[in-house]
Amino acid sequence: MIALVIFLPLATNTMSTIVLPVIILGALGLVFGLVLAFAAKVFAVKIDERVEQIIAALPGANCGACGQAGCAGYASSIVESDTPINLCAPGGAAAVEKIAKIMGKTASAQTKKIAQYHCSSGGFNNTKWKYAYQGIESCKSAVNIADGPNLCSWGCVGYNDCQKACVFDAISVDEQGMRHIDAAKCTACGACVAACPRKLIMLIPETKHVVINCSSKAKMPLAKQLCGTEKPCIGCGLCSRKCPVQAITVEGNLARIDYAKCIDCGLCATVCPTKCITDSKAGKRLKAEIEAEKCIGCTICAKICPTQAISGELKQAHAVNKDACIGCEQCVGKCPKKAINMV
Amino acid sequence: MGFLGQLFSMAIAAILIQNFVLARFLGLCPYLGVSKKLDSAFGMGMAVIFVMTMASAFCYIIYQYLLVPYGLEYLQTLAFILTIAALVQFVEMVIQKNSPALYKSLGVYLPLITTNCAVLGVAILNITPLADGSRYNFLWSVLNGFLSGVGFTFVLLAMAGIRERLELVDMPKSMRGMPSGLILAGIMALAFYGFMGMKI
Amino acid sequence: MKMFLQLGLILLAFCMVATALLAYVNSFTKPRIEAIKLKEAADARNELIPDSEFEEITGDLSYYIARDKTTKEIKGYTFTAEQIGYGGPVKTMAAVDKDFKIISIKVIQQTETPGLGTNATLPKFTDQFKGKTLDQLTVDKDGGVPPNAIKALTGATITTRAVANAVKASIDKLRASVSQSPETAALSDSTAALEVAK
Amino acid sequence: MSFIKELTKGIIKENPIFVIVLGMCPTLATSTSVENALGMGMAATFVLVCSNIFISLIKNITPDKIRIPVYVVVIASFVTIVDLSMAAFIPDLHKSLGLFIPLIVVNCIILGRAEAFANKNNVLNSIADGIGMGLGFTLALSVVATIREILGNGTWLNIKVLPETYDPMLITLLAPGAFITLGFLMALMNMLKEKK
Repeated sequence: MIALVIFLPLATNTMSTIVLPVIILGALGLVFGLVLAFAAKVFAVKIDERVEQIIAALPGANCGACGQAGCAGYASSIVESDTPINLCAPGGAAAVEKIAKIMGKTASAQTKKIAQYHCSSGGFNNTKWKYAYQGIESCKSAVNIADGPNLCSWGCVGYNDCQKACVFDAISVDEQGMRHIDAAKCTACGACVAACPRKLIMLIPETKHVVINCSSKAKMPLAKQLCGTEKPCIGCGLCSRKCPVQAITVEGNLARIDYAKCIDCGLCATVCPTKCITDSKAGKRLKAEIEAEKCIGCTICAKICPTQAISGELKQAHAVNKDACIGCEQCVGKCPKKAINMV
Repeated sequence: MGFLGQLFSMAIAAILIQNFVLARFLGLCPYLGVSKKLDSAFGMGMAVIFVMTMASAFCYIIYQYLLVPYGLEYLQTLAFILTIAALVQFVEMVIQKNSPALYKSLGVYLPLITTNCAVLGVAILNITPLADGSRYNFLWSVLNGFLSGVGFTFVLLAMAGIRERLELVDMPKSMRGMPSGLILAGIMALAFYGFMGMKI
Repeated sequence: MKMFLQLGLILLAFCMVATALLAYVNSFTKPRIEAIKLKEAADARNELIPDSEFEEITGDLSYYIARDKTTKEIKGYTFTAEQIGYGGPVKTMAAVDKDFKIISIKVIQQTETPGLGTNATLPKFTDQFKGKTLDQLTVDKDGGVPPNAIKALTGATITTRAVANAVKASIDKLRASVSQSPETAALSDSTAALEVAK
Repeated sequence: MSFIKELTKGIIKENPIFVIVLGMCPTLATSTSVENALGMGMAATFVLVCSNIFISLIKNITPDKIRIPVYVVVIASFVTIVDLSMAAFIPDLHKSLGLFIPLIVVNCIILGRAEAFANKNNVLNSIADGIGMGLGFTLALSVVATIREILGNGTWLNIKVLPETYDPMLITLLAPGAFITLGFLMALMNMLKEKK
């Protein structure tokens, strides 16, 4: 309308050439607007607000560099299917930061995770080879030839696809050809998890220090023959039986820890016959100490201690053998008198 | 030439000889962008076919019955792109509500299509006079839209199939991704030059 | 309901403002663009047959009769031929003499492949049309033998065909409409137009 | 401060062609000669700046549901106005550029920047972004065109630079050459970036 008022005096002689198109296109716009409004109302769908926040954080170029169809597609796949958040090339570090913040809001209840290898093999000296592979230097292609060049068809082939995938420079390779993850740099983006064709990398909560360093499903004698470091999981089930919280299950000759249940006591690592389970906190945990004056000698702690580190007669003050204590803190919670402290 | 014969010659022309991507230089952004994975490429292709067909129909009607009678051909770009944008948005909303499964596989590609020049290209092409001065009628416009979409999907899928393999190839780091994709596109375009000037 | 109206009206307002602006711009640019086009066409005609005055004949094929400025004698005819080439329509302006022999041609509008099809605008290509008769307007790739044919541009046979065949078809039409009214030249323009219209 | 930053980022750091990979269609179609590249670049820059200004002005009054239709209308209008006015007032320039102007409507950079930048920023920054992106686009286009024109035609800006004896590589002027040239240029950009 305003347009008409402004332009009418300017073009009185060409009135019809202006009014007509304005009416036609205006009507077109009105119809489209109404149809879209109608559609918006009738076909309204609730969208996870994080998706919209992420869309706003992305550059909106719809370039498809992330492999998804456009920014909206990427945003919803981040929220719904744990797609790595660092795939946006145009957005760069700034976008990653923003998305991390958005996703972090809801993830803050959970602890930070870091990537962990589930294989102890993989270096030049730590692998038993089946044949000499001379192809494209990529794990993805190496595993396709006769089930991989290493004897263990579950283990690391050592062509560092994970390192190539990591954009945060968190994975380094030492002179032995072994990969190490720098926990401080790891953002748990999952790029390496997706890159490993043998699925050896898993994201583990930062607060847990116990890892089963094997993914082999081979049976006992064979597993050890295949493994480059001779530290395979042989599926004996000892760890599973010892675990105070039943966090370990053995399936197909392979033990796996359910980190939701794991209390990070490190007991499994002490019993593993092949030393396949590593505990990076071993020896660094606090030891239990019983306050003699509070102890009533109920023996509950002695019964619960997985390593029989607590001794004492009934109704007598108990004592902890500090060498045997692994610091699992099992006794602490069970003591009715709260007489046990970790020091 | 009967209906089927005409249809066949149009199909060959739209898919091979005058392929939108490799011969007309249209729709390159999605062609290069959404060709990393075969399944995304398939979804994108289907969305493009759908929108191209719909856009051909709508734009033809608008051109023939709203613009031509009043001599407003100079507004064609404006009217067409408005129609396409509204259409895409509408379709997106409908699918999102009525078929979440379809939306998951198709819907995310739709906003990308608004900026796909191939859609506007086919709408304008449909109203451009042919060699003998005649124009497509409604039916042939829609068919042309559909077949051009098929042509787009065809090369998109071919490209995605090759690029998936290309990912595994050992090549200098700076060539990875877009550069190798572009060179691949060049080689494909070269191959499509073989169809040029073909007469049916 | 409020949202309905809001969306509809906002889009309506944008479309209206945009169209009004466009229509306004169009209303005063259109005559200028047309004038420029006419002038360009006139310039091109003068280039093909210099020192002439032109008279427009509309009909199945619109053409111009070129008369010598002083003697008023018919020097030839000019017309615009158009056919789809490789990248779109190729417009060629051609001038023929009284015997329908080509005086010269000029490709005035094309969107052909740079480096190949665009070579059709170069004199190297257009000069070979000079003096050709209707029968000689066959592209060598289609069976013609130079010098009695048009030598196709390297890598741009389709463009060559578009130019040659368009000119050929137009000369055919021109001959028909001129011979239909053999006295055209002598008659006044209104009668001529009438004749052609028939 | 931020004005300068927005202005310069489009030229190298966020170059629309080499980094964001947008607007491929006009890039490949009009980079056959430097003259065309400059023309397309300038026309696109003009429309980009105009639409950025306008969209950053109206960003608050456009409801989300009809955002894209409104933006394309704005862009298409500017393009048509530029086209018509150039044809009427500077016909000579229009003759050499006219062909590319309608192509700008479908240049994804314009809608891309409208959506990604002008939609979220104020007018001043949007102008800077428009100019920067436009210049980056023009620059990238000219680089591609320089290679293609020299190799494919032996000329640069219509000036003969290679001797007559050079047999032009026509392929670089055709579609495949466009893809391959751009591919190698992008690889070069990546290489330089890695070195840094």
